[in-house]
Amino acid sequence: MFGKIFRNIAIAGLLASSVLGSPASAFERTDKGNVIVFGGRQAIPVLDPHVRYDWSTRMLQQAVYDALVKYEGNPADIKPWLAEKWETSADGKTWTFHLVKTAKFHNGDPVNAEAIRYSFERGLKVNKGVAWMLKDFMAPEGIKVVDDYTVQFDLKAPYAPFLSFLPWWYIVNPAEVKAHEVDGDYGQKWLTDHAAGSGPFKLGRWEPNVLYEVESVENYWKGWPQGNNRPAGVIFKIIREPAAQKAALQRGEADIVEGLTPDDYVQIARAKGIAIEDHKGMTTFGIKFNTQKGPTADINLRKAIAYAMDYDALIQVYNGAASLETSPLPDAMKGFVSVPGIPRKDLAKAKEYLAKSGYANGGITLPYVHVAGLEEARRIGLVLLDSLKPLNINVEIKPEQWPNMVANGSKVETAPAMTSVYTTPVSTDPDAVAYQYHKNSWGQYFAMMFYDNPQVSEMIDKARGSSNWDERAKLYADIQTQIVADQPEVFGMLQNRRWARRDYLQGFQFSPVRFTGEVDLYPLWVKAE
Amino acid sequence: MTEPLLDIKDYRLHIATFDGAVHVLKGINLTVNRGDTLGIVGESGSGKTVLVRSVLGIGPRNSKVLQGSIAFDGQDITHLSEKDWTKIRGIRISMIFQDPMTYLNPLFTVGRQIADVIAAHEKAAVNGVSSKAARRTRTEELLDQVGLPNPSMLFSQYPHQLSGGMRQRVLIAMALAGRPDILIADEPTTALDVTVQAQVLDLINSLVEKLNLTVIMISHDIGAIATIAKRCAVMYKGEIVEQGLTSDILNRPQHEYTQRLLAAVPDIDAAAEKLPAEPAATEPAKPGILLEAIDLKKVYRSQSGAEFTAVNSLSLSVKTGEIFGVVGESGSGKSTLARMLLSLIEPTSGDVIFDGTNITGLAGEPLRQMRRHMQFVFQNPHSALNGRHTIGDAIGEPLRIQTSMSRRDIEARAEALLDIVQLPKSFKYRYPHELSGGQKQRVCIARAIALNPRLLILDEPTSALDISVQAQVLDFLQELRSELGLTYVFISHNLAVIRQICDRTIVMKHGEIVEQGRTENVFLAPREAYTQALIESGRKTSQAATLRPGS
Amino acid sequence: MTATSIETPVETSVEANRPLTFRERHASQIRQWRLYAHMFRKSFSSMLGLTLVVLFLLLAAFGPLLAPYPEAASGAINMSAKLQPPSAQYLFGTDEMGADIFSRVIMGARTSLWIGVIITGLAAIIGVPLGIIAGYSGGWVRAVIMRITELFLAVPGLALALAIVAALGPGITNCVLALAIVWWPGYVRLVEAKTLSVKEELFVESARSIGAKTPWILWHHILPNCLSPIIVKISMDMGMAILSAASLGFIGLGALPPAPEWGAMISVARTYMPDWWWYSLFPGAGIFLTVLGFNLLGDGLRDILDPRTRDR
Amino acid sequence: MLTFAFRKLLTLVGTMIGIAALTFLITNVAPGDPARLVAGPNATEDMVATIRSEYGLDKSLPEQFSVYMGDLARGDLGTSIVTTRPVLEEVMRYAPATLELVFVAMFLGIIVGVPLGMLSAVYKDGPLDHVTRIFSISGVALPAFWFGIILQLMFAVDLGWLPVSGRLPLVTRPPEFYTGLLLVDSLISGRFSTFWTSLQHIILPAIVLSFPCLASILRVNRAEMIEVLQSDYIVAARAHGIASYRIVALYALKNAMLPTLAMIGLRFGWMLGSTVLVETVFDWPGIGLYAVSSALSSDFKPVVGVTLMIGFFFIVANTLVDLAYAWIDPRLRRA
Repeated sequence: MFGKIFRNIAIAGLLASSVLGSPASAFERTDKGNVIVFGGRQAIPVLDPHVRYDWSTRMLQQAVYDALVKYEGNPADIKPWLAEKWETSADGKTWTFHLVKTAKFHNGDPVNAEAIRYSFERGLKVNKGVAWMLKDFMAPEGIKVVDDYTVQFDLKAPYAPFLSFLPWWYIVNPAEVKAHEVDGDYGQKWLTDHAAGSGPFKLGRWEPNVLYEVESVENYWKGWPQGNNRPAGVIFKIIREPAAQKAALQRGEADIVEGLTPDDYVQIARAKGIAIEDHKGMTTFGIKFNTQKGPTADINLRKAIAYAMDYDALIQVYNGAASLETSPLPDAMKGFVSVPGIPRKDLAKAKEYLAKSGYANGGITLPYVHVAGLEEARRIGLVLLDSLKPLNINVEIKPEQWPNMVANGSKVETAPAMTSVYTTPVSTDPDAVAYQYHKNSWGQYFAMMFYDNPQVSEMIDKARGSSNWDERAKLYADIQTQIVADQPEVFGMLQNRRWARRDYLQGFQFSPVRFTGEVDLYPLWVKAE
Repeated sequence: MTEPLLDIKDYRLHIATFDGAVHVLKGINLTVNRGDTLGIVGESGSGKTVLVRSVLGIGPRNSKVLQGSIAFDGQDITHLSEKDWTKIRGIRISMIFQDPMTYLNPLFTVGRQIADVIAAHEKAAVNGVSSKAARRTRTEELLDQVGLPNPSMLFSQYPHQLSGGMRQRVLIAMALAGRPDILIADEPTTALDVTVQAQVLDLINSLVEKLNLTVIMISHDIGAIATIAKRCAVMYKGEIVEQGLTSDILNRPQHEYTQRLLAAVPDIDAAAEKLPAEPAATEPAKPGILLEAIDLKKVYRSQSGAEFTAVNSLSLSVKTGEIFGVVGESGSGKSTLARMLLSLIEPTSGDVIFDGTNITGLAGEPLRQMRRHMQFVFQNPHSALNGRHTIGDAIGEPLRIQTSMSRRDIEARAEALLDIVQLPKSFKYRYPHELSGGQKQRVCIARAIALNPRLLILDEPTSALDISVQAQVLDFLQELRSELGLTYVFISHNLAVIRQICDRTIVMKHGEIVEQGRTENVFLAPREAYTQALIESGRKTSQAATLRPGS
Repeated sequence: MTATSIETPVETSVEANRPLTFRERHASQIRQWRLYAHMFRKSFSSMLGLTLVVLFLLLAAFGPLLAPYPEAASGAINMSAKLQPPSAQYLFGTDEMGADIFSRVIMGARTSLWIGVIITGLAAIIGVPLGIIAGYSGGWVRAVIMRITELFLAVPGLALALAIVAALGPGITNCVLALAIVWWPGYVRLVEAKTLSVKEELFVESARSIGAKTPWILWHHILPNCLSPIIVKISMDMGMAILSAASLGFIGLGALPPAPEWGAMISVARTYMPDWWWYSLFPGAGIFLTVLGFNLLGDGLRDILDPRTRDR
Repeated sequence: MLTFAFRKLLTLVGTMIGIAALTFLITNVAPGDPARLVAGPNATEDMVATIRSEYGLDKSLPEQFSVYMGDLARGDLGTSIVTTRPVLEEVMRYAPATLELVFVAMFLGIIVGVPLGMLSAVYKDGPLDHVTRIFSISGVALPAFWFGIILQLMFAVDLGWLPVSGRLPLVTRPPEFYTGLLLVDSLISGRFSTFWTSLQHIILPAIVLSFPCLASILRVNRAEMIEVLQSDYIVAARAHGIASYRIVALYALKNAMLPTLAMIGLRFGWMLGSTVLVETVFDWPGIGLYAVSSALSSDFKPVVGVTLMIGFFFIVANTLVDLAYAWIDPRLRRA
């Protein structure tokens, strides 16, 4: 019995090893066609579109679900998707959406107005993940089904950014969800690792912390841009070590990876058969001061630090794949203006401000907190440390676990003097960034500076309330200048978004509004050579 | 006259150690003929074990043969390859070892171990290994041959399940497995109780007759040798100082070492000519009771709940200034008793009264005070001294603990004590492992008398020592007593010793007193059967017996 | 040991009267040490270990003097010279911030030494007394101590340390504390076992028979006889402690930048393999050789001090 | 025998409770705020509050603890706040991977460690002795993560012999679930090529993991052997003419095996707890990774759960060792 087993093993072994011995196989081929492998570091604990979102989660949500509208292109603009057209009332409080009639859920049910209503209601009721975007302006009752293919939203108050949030409100199939509801949890348990969507892909294997597979839907209602080249599916594989990611890419075990170190990108670009996607992103980096407590409450000190900072080094940290901020807003955002006189390295000025500050000759130590494991943040810390030596200010670089950092940052008392924060606006509307400087944002990680300028807050409220773009643009210009003047943070740089991919991977479309690392899987395909 | 079976010619061997080469064997000449029974007498360090082991080619590591040769049955086996040895070891020459516990592998059944030996021999003899069953029957034969009851059951038992005597018999069986030409017995009785010793010696004797074996037996115990060996050789410091017929040597020893040795052997049948038990000056007419034990009882409880009574309602009283003997075989509860007398272990019930005060209840300070007056000398001087302390510290320790003397005074006192126990002052810088057994025991005694106690309890103080040393220590103990007016409780399994120095004696068995009275009476007119048996077997091994013509 | 079987002749009491010279008085210790040295020298791996450890200690002592760019250890950066391969100017090349790796590695020795010493030191200080008490006193005291010890042994060390550091926040100090907390049970186990056997020795009973108090016995008799296994374990743990600290550094809970700590350096440098091999190679070699050294040394010490105790 | 089993069971339960309490407290000292983490960026206070109440994080620590212990008694390890699933279910999912890894590593450690230990004992202080010892210690001295990456680069990238990471090739679906150990399952379901590929996947991480235990097994075995070989009964065996190879391989080894076993028992638990690094480097979806990632997102229930599981295996392993002791050593049988 066993003898037989072992003989078979040996034989199988010989076969297998001959396969493995051969040079690294390219993209994975299955009987259904090519499968694209995406190597990423971040797992996807919960897929439910109304409960969580981060880059990896949203990438798959975008793949299996559709929303009324979708961000596409660079600069990102909002394309009709489930909704073919929409109009808004003069007072900007009522929005009406007309749906496409062809849209179908994976199980064949039509995507109708009720589905839309239910999804939005669910999002608001569950009160997690995306809820914050609309909850203050819209009650569940405010969503009305006009007819099968028309839905209407009544806002409590005019809310200019409204539309810019809708791409992240994915539509779930009410029938399926209700079927799996457990004691009124809106099917949360079930949707954690199942999907009830209408998107271009449907869920395949789901092995938490290992891989998450989506299979392309043959007759996707919106069709496929790459036609018959559409891949059989995409596997999102968890590869934690950058070294392993690089290795996987080189061996063709992965077709596209994210999160390599800046130097890796430079290095691997030279490798044959590998291309680098390098795009200007919307993710801003700032060293947020605690403007309410401690030395950094002193604006002169803040200015001093801002002028002492070695901004060129910031770019060098990214091997040039970044551009300095010229305003709190990213360039790609509507209403962006480049603020003149935004601080650049100028020791003389720095010393001037320091002299005016309460710490005329330095001699203080300030903590600089960054998320543990974020390489660039750590290096920027080193740059800061080096830059502040001339001011005789010492920097204590503290990597913190994300939850601890967030927890400390939620209160003025515990917030560190300096925290490095990357923020990616969830929409292209300037409000998305501007509101971070509104007093209501206190307690959020991106508001760790506890910036308090009543007049700015007031302008922000005014701007988000108005539906007249020119008026808003004016306001946002002022807001930007004022913020820069108050120096609640050291305005850093916009890092480029980078991916390394095999050159046979086609159809990559970049859109700055997506998170770092997030890719729109829909248009991808493999060019078989 | 055929050539000798074993012929050792001018055999010189040394062991390389860190402090340079040590010459262990200095020109040994020895011949053994078929049918001989040769005994080799010698004390520890005389090199007798090294000698016989090199006959088996299992001499100590990094030892080197300087010159000379060992010829076995005409073949020179001085430098033999491991391979050739397998044809000889255990088959033609085999060995009985000293301590039956450590020389049996605890993890294998008795039968397995013997059977393996048989198998090994068959392999060596290259006529194929016989079947398991065949080996088993052979094994059981052997076990039966050495007089072990119920061999078939024994076969599947483990060493720890057997008594010392049985184990020794197993070892003998193992040695006989190969039907050897020469059987070497290395101290086969040392680790055994008196009564058992006698039996084992009988067994060997009977085997010698039955299988007309050629036997080389080495021992420090002349008595044992005398019972077995027709011829005997005396070894001293790596040399054979004298050899010839056993009886001749015992009766007319030539070499002065041999004479010393024989003189040192305590004679169980000789009445002790000791110095007056109580020097009249110091002692009152009717000596008072110094130590008294009333109805002492000690029960040990194993975690499995089984109870074992080590000492059972035992009473005794020791007069001031006398030597009070306690005799008994191992497991008779001697040591337990001794420790209870010093309240080193709490008795389960009963009282110990020292000089009028009951010390059983005592603890903490009063007990410590009491300890000043009663001290303990342990059986094994090698482990009774902390290897990490110098002799000086060891002797000074009681003073440091019990008195408030200054360092310098303690130093001085320590030197004085070294004087008393007849050791050079410079020893206070030495470490125990550098001293010989006798010296160590003296140190222990010095330590014990440091506080001028009134009572010394000596637990087998000489059993770990060589005979000649034992004699010295015994004499010394008696002098000491008269000098310091001490009282001894003397515990021993060696009846001869007891008889030599004790005024009164109790005989213990299974934690109870079998017999007691003045030593002379106990020995001359033993009432109890057990005592008689004890004395008889003692007599057997005691050389005196063998000296009598006709026996 | 061969030595113990040898008996030195008894000199006659004649000369014993004159005062002895130091050499004579301490003849036995001197001999003992010479014996140790002799046995140690015989063993190749022991000597290798000793050499490595001595080298490491020298680096720790004189690092700052040897480092060509001491400021590199305090976070001086030079982006223009980043990731330079080894050269005459930068012996071990430079890291991603242009700091001289050679200097950082050298300065790192001190950090590592500090880590090793504190962890093992704390562990021993907590563990040894507990172990002796547990072993000697027996009864419920022992029960309690050993239960707790076993509890800690049953909890996976690294995971526990990790949880602790995650709670205390990163940084060498915390990470050292955490490791010490998970490290002491080993010593209790070791010492308790040893004590159990030592307390059965006759000389302990003998000490009691002359009225010694328990503290005295523990201090003068038990502890000295437990020492050698402790020494051996300490020398082994030095290496292991350094290694574990490095592992925490790998997870991102180790030394804070810019402190030059080998583990932290590797955990950054690992992403630079293989193209910038020198970055991780040299700190890696640093750890490797140090740990190797301490282990071999420990093995050697074990062989000469107490061949009997096992590695627990 | 029964009392033995009972005592073991008692210690097991006691230790379990102890571990739970210990880990629970330690993990809860962390200032971290998991609720805020999972609520995501921009989440408003009331959103965070919803999650807090959902996971009972709004209660006081003692309350939480009592609740937890209550659930524990009912065999419920609580729910992970990050993955929103029952911890027990997840531990069950990740445990097999780790166990498989540990088993293979342990196997390597033993089959290499014991013979090497024997050899270097027999040839004590010979060149072979030094080589083996330095080799084994070197394996320990290399930081596991670094060593792992180097192996990856060598065998996966340069030579291309073995896969970089994971348990199986992406497109291969795991064999049907019997034990969760792929090596076993693939055999049971007769998928030998799967067996082979999963073997190729496990080999590198196993090697990295095995070294520490290999070293200590070797060390103990060597020390023991040296001691046993000097013991009287071995001398006796020689004197009775038993061949030396037999003496070493049979008699001495069996005696030397006892402490080695104890070491193996210890190491087993230790390895379960220290797979984290290896799992990270090789993306091995095991409990170590699960525990660490949870700890780092201050999601404590998984941490406690995993520690409990490891503690459990630790005790079980040591109990087995005790039994093995009694099996080998007749002196321990009665009781």
